[in-house]
Amino acid sequence: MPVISYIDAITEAMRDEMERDKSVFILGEDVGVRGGVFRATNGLIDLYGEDRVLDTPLTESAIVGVGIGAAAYGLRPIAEIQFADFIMPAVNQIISEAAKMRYRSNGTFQCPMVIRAPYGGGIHGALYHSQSVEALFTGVPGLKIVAPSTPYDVKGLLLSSIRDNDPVLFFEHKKLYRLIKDEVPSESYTVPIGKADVKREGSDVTVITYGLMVHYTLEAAKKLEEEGIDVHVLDLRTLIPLDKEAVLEATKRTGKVLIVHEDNKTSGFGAEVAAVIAEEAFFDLDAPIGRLCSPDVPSMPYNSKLEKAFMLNPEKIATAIRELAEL
Amino acid sequence: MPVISYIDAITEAMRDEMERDKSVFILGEDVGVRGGVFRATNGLIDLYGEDRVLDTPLTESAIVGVGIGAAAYGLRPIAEIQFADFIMPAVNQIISEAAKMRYRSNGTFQCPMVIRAPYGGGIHGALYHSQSVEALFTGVPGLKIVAPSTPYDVKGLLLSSIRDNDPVLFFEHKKLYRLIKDEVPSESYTVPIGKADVKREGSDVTVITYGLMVHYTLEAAKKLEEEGIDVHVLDLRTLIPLDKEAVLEATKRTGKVLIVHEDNKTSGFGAEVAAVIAEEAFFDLDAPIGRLCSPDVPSMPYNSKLEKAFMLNPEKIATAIRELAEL
Amino acid sequence: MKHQELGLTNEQVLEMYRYMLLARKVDEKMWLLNRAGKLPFVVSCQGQEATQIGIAYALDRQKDWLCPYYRDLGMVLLFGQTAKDQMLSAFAKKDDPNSGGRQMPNHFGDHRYRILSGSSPVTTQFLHAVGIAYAGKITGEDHVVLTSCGEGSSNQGDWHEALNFAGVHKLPVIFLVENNLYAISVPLEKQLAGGNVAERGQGYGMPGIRVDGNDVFGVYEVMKEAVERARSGEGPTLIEAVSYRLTPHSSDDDDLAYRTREEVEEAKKRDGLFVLEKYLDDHQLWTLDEKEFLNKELDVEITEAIKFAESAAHPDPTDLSKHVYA
Amino acid sequence: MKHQELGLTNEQVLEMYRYMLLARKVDEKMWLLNRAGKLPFVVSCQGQEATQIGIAYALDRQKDWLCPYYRDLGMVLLFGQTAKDQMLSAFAKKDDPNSGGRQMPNHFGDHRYRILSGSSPVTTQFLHAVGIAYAGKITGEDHVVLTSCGEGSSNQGDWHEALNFAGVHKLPVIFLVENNLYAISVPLEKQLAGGNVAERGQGYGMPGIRVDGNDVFGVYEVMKEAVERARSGEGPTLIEAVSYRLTPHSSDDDDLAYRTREEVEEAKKRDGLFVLEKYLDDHQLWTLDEKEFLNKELDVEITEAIKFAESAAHPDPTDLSKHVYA
Ligand SMILES: Cc1ncc(C[n+]2csc(CCOP(=O)(O)OP(=O)(O)O)c2C)c(N)n1
Ligand SMILES: Cc1ncc(C[n+]2csc(CCOP(=O)(O)OP(=O)(O)O)c2C)c(N)n1
Ligand SMILES: [Mg+2]
Ligand SMILES: [Mg+2]
Repeated sequence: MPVISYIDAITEAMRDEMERDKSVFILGEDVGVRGGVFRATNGLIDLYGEDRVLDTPLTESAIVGVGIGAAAYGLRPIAEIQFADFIMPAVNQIISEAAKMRYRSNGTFQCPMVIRAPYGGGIHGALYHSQSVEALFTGVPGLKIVAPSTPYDVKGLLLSSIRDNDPVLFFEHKKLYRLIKDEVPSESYTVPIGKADVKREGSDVTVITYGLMVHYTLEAAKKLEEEGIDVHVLDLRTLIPLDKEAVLEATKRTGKVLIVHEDNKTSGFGAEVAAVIAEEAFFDLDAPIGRLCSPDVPSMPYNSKLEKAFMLNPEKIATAIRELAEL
Repeated sequence: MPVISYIDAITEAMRDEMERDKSVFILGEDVGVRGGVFRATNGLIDLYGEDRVLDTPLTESAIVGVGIGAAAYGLRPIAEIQFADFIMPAVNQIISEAAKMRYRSNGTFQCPMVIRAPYGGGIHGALYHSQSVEALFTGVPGLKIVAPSTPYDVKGLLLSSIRDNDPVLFFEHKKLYRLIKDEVPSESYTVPIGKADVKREGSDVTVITYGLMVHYTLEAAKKLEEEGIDVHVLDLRTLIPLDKEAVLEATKRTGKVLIVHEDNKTSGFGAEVAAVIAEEAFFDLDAPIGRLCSPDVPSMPYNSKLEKAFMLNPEKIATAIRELAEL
Repeated sequence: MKHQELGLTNEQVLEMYRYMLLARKVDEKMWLLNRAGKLPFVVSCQGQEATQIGIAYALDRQKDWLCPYYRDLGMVLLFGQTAKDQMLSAFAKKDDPNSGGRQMPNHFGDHRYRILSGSSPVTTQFLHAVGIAYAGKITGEDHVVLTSCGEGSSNQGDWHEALNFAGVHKLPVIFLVENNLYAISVPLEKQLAGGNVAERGQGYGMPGIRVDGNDVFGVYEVMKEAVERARSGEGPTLIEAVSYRLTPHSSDDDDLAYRTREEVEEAKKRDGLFVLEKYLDDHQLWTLDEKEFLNKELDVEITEAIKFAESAAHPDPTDLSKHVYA
Repeated sequence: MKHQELGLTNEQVLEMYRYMLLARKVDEKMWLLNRAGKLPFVVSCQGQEATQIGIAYALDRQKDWLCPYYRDLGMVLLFGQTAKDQMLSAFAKKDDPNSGGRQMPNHFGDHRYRILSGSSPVTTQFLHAVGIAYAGKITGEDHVVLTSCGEGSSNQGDWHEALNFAGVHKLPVIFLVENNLYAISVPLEKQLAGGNVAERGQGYGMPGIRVDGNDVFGVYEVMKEAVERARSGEGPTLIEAVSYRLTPHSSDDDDLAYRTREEVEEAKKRDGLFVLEKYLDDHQLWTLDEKEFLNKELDVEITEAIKFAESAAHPDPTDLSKHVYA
């Protein structure tokens, strides 16, 4: 099987689906001739033309709003937001419109559209090119939210998202774009939305996480193995709908849960995961539910020392797991 | 002491502070001659003139963005968003700008501004005039978020918010505007931001809530008293910064916690409260942490039967408390 | 006669009047029902019917799309919705075709007639209209899209982004601004820097046309041209139709807090419905009998619609959780 | 001579040139440092210095405000920031006056010189500028506010809302659009429906003026008039200054993916810095010695700034949690 990078998996999924389904088209800033500032749409304009790989004006609300109109009409737009931080001008279109189209029309209109957005830090992006914005949307019924961690999951989940009949926010961790390579089938396949994945089996402490932190946690787990601590790692992959069954099962596995995410702690998605466990698996718990997250500051600074202080890493994660294991 | 309504407390707080501090001004849609569509700014244009009680164009991003500029310059704007549902076009200005102004400028600029927004339902407002939007902002460091339940708290907290040097989102439950009257001192006084309030002492079950649900919970508690269930009611009043001490103390009181809010459940602010308890007061708990919230649907419908099905009420709350008490 | 110059037959003019009158009567009835405590909320088209019918009449009702706003009762009636549909919606009944009783009245949306479901936050639909037009570019269809909003709403960011996007890609969208001189209580001069909307067109490379919104023929004329331009690939047009809001903003509003009764009475003299009625009288395009018959016919239609809607089924409480996801 | 007609002394023209050259040299050095692996990121002013200095020179540097964008190095230098400040910022050091090393370079903000702190999402600052102007209306001060963005950014919703708001209230704001023909890779014709920005002014009741951004005197002239209008209560002005972005969009960009080297070389011939240098030569406003001396002086200043910044202290990791709240 070919070994490809996280970003190549994105390109491949879009290319496959555009080939298969003429109703799929891409719109966003610099997605055409430039192939995207991260190169996710590289080469697609040559294959599918500028109408289906559309360079829009610099207007996020329009990128999403035009997408919504086209989706309601019957097409399947993939909107690229250049950096997740710049999704903010489109929040009204996402929350008031895309999320509510089906509900408000009593099921007579729908909005089958994917909004791709590179998020996350550790790349010297400073305050406005590093944010984790996913939690902002997890409380909005009508949206699905996907945040995969591996090239395999990326391709399968992006294909599922494009084929899904609801609006899907597809968050890609930009530091993973070229960091991670994986075996990925060259044919089309889907990974179901709403299913978490056990990335490592273990018996002492359960870590529930997603995105870049999956890899940092696996690194931490490897280190802790030598110390005799056996870590169970659940990769949520999809935030909404949350795979509760998998979360409760993973909790039961060890009785000790640490939730890890790069987003800041207060009202990060870890809060919802913790609340679900505290409500539905309370009697399976042997220890307080831990949350290891970035500090509650308005995103990470440009200065590399401050960025390092902000970001989680395998050492910080190992420390938190160790503490929980010793409880 | 005069007995006044929730909305009169708002008007009074603004009038007092505009009198005392010339740097305070109001901007929003229909706040001038019309005195606001809910009449919160009633009469203020006559007292302070149209420059300080400014009818803006119909543009929420501008209302907030112009406010930010004026605040950074040194004034203290109070921005009115006509319905909380319409705060969405201003999200970029709130999250990218107001919340981050101090941090990004290393403390050399600040944004002392209040954004008032009527939220909540039960008033036939349908999908777009009923939403609880507070959770959207609770994960954004740099913002303070206030949601009072009584006229007394409203006046004291609004005065604190106007005098605060950080951006404050001030959420007013619109169904409370004329529903609730209270003794309110006619002179100025402050209620501190970040302090919860025990609205009822009890020993069996702790309910943590805010807004309209405080009153519904107190009604439920009265009913349950007859059944011998003694309910402890904590009114958060401020969501951010969360009064953790009060939350942990209230948890310890009874060992059984029910979190109640009108917002939908998934990633509502109750998730954060539950997560804090599950992490920091785990050993004080005698039962799973319950969350009683509105269903995960895109806001409440116009039809009164559906609205009723959506909204919590004293009966639903009593039932949930009873179940927890019996555990 | 003006209508003949425009290629309209007498029957067509009578059809235009019929729909204007139907919209007016449905709207008036809603207010009565509101004042009688039967409907919690009304928002009106009154004073804007001539604009709405002049606009919609120039579209192809078999393939064109509407992304209307909450006052566009006239348009959706002409496109196929009925008085019954409106009453089902006003009473929030299960069979309300717009939303199954979920949305406030006048939040139109009807797949049968290619009317995109709308929301309350103003002007979001301008971008949806552009998207529907763009979809036609991809699929090779030649539908035209009409979207509309009030003049106050034309200052929202989405409005600007929509006009520019459509301008860049020369899309078949017609942007209608129904200038009724007020945004709730705020008068024109506090809303619109330039004093008018039409002039903004040229900043987006499209014609911006100002027309008397009380003159149904004038509106029809500019719209017809705009539709032809759009359909033939020449791109979008901005139309500003100036009239007056004859009612308070909604049933929750008290308009005498910000304008005088005299001003409103004055405006009523220019009411487009009245103007067209006079035209029909003056040119003897109907008999007094026909006129009376039409009025009665519509009254009956509406009375029956109300009866039907009042006794129609409510949605089931369990419907609350339906249609959140596919 | 042009500058005399505008009331500028020889010394003033030399000062203008000095700041244009300083901006250019600082910028060029940043690229060298980036290519040497010392700076992670650079975004440039190159090609827009004439616009920036022509604009800022017409403001009152003792009381007026700037809400600039990321290319406005020339402006902030003229307003008081130094090469050292830029280098502290580029190296993200503790004493970076813009943000204490928190923001990317060119995210200006300096309370000392009334430069409002800016962010990355484009055009939000347009509304802040309106707010600062409005504040003057309330406090009775007569400062003028200059805000700027690129032509691609002029399509964002906030841009529209800002111009309209300022137009309605006749506020002393000058809206500058630095049209450098590209928004990253996207050329003008895919960004701007009307083909130009200036025409949008009249839709907001304000003059919209297009000027050659490479002509520092031309820019100064229109700006001076705009400032006078603003200061005397006649309201805002929109200025579109057309030049060219001589560098890639940023150090992360490869501009040859979407434009040719020839096109860039062609544009360099019209570079405003070069145009003013030639003017100074042609009119013998300096000697060759003076010219050389200036170049050396600035080089030394920059070299020292780099040395200083490189060895300056980093923020302390514990600073991470400071200034979230008051
Ligand atoms: C984004 C948003 N903000 C505020 C409102 C509340 N609101 C509803 S209608 C209206 C005034 C609209 O005025 P205009 O655009 O002139 O339309 P008109 O009602 O006069 O036809 C306002 C402020 C809203 N619906 N959406
Ligand atoms: C809201 C937002 N969306 C996207 C970006 C990413 N971005 C930064 S600069 C830029 C292009 C800006 O072009 P233009 O406005 O013409 O300014 P120029 O860089 O050419 O001076 C883009 C897309 C951003 N900073 N903010
Ligand atoms: Mg209006
Ligand atoms: Mg540009």
